[in-house]
Amino acid sequence: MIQELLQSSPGLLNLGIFSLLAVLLLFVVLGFVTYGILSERKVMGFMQMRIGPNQVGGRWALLQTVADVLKLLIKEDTIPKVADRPLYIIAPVIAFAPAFMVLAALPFTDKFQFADMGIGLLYYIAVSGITTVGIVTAGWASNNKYALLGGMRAAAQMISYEIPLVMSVVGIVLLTGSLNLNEIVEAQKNIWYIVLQPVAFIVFLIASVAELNRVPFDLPEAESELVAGYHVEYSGFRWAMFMLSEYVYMFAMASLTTILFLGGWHPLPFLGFIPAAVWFALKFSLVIYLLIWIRVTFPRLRADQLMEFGWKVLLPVALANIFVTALLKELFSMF
Amino acid sequence: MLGLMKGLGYTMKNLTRKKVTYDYPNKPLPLPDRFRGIQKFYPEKCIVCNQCVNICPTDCIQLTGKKHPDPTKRGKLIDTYDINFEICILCDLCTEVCPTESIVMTNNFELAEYSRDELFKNLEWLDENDENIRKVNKV
Amino acid sequence: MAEEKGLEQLKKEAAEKAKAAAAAREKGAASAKVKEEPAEKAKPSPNQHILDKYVQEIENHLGKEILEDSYINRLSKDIPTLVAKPDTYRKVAELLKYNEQLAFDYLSELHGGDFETHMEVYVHLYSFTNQQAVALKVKIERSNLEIPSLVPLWEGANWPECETYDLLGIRFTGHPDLKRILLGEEWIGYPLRKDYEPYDVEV
Amino acid sequence: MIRTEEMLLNVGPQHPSTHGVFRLVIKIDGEIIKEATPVIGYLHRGTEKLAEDLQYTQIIPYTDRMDYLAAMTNNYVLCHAVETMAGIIAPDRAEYLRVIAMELGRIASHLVWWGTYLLDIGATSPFLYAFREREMIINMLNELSGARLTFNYMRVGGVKWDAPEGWIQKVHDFVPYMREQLEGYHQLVTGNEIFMSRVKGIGSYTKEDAINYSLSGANLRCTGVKWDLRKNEPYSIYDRFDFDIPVRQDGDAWARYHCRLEEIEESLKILEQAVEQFPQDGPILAKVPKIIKPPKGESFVRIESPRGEIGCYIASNGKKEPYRLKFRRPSFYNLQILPKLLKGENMANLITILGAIDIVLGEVDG
Repeated sequence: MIQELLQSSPGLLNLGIFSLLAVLLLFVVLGFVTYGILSERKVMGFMQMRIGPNQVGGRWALLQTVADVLKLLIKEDTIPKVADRPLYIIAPVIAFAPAFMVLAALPFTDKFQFADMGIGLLYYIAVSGITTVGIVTAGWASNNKYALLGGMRAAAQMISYEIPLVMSVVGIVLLTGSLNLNEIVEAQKNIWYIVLQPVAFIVFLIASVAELNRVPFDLPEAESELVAGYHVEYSGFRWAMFMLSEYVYMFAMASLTTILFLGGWHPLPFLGFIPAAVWFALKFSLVIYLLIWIRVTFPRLRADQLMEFGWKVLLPVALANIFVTALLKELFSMF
Repeated sequence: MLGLMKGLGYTMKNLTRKKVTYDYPNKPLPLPDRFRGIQKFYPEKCIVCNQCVNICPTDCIQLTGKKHPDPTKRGKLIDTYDINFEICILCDLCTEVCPTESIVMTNNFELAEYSRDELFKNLEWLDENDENIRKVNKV
Repeated sequence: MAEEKGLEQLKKEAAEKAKAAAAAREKGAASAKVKEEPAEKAKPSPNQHILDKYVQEIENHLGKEILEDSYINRLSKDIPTLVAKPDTYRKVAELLKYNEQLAFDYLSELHGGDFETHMEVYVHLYSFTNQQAVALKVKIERSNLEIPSLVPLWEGANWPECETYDLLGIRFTGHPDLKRILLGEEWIGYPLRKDYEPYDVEV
Repeated sequence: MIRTEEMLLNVGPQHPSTHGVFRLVIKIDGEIIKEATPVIGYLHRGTEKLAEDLQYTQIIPYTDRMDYLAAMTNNYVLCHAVETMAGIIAPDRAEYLRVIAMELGRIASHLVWWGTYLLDIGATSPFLYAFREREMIINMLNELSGARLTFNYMRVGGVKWDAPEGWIQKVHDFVPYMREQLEGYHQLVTGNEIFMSRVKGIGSYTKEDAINYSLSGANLRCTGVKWDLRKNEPYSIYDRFDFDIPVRQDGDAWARYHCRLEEIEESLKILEQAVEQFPQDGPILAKVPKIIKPPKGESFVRIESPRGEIGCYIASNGKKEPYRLKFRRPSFYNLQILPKLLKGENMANLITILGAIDIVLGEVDG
């Protein structure tokens, strides 16, 4: 359906349909994010011998995040007097918009996808990089020393980790011969890339955690050092935008991991009767759970260690992985 | 890497362990008998000896006595008795020195009020505070 | 009004009675103690030889008349106590730290006290090498509240000296950064002095 | 050439990792600290001044509020000072109760340190695990004294309450449970490579520095000085127990971490023995006059609190109030070395170093 729309001549009707779909997706994603946050809090709580939220919306607090977001939306919006006003206002938007833009490229099932791009993977990585700009802008525009430090850390960290992230997926691209996410999933019909590319998976996982600014790489907002880092001055819905973008990215990154390494919507052998969407959701949940689990367990790295790890460990490993993959591919294709 | 894995194992193990949080405002906290909460005052037992006023480290108790209305009886009766819970630290010394146990501790500890003035508790209030009274007051 | 006065009177009386009773009890306790004390005083303190050693060492190096007094403080676990004069205090301290026989390398405590006629600085030192302790005291005239700082000898004296300056107004000359550490520079007066008048009486 | 500017940054008085109202003015170049100036006094309540108008019994609740994580030791140091002066000897049963209470407090205090330190470093879970165990201790002490933190339990010459029924058994059962949990702590944190890389070699100082700066407690023992007042200047009944003094040689945050965790184990040993030796019955309060008047003179005693040497100096003129009362507060002394340690470190290490000193602001400010 989307393909047809994309190829049809532009018109007001198309615009309307696009907008409608976009809004629909927005709500679907927001719904996911809402429960993603809730599940994170619940799982964290359980692991920490607590019950977690249990007040709003029954025993499982099903409406907790909704209430939280509503509260944030109606909170007073404060802007520091000496902040750079225009930048301060636009920063959350810069951080937030790409988070949604990347979702367009992700194939959730073979049918449920918005844009089947030939360069889907590249698109994802390129667009997600824009968020860094938003975060640095926020840090700078707040005119707060902690925010500035956080912003600077974010810039350094996210740029450094983008490279191993890209490098780790090059192996997959080599094996598939395409940057198209659909084709990557199709290529995993028989065997998932996590089996063929275990090293790449580990590098990708680490780099993606760093990209998401989550523990143990949550330096830009390290609350015990920088109070809240780049968004220390933000409140209300502006802050909510940062928070949501963070969680939308978590959603997107988990989806991407599923697509790249866990075979997307493909079922396990003999379990094909379960619908593709369910498979995707299961794998996706597993990745989310892994991210939460890591967050519960680990302490935070230090900035210089983070850099060292990124450049001296992850990048060489990723490069070696590309080399070995290329070599093996050539060797196998020879016979 | 091994250390990280061990840590992951530990948190995973705790996922299913029994939770330890209190369901506080819904269920009252389990408190031992000795717990030092807001005092309960028995005006009829008080002999106006002033010892609690003297021992109070923060000077938060104020009392006045009056002559016994029955002229044949000696001693005094309590007239007013105020504790200022803005500064009371619930240290238990007043109940410790009281010779007649006319002031004792209870297990009530919720003192939140909308105004500071309401933290000034008088004789009537302290007399009515008669729930969860401590059973054993002296060793 | 009259009634109130009556009450006041009663209260006073009751208080006085209680006081008298307490005093009587005290007397009993005190007399009991007096009986015990002479017996205890008879035997010398086990730490006497340590004190003698300290005094000897100090006299050997710095000469006599350096110390105002030296005694065993029986109330304080028999600690040998040296009382220096303000002008010899620093010298004694230096000797206590650097002399090998004494070698007090650890400053455990430093504080001052206002004794109305004079002020006092009390220093508790410990030697990890010799496993022994000493209390060094110095009495300072109220008119000239200045003694040398011990920070060059023990870094650990830094904040305690600031605190003493802050609360008592004793100035330590040669202190690298003497400041009002707890109350802040704008505070008026020195609260731990006995003649201190609180600026804001009813807070 | 890029010109960089130095920036003054106020860490605190409201900052999640200063553990109270503590302010640190740091001059930073990028994330490197050029100079650090601690500013304290935000929690100064003038305990020593207040005490001059109070009887000794009345001062005990005030000591609860200094080191509020281990109030039992504070209670004890005051009682011990008065007892030393007045020549009062507490009955055996009271001393056992005191030791049990103090050691429980020491474990609780180290647990809080462990949890909050990991929180500083960025791990959230250890905090909650530590508080799970601490809650049990707090509940036990609550049963014993009637308060969760401000115990006001000890009296000159003994203790206020006898152990409630079954309480000793509870302590007895707690020891193996706590040992088991400690295993888990090591599993979760001690072997963690990220944690190791954060604390190993951070904030290290030499033995000479530690002594020169009057550090005490784990801060001193981490440099190899085997010094614990419970062993070296035995007070109370500590000479009846068999326990070790955990010592490390490196003098860094990692060494302090180990010293503290091992101290928990040693405290458990003491608890185990104390519970075993606990006298069947006997008085819990020596015969003391209702109003205590120590003889004229002065006294300084020091004991081992979880944070180091806590001392109490009393100058008495024979009246019922002390003429001058002074507490040697270990955190106050321990904190002095901070500016020296911070020079040249980066922001993230600031938190690691400050946390490893283990300060309680109520104690620093007095």
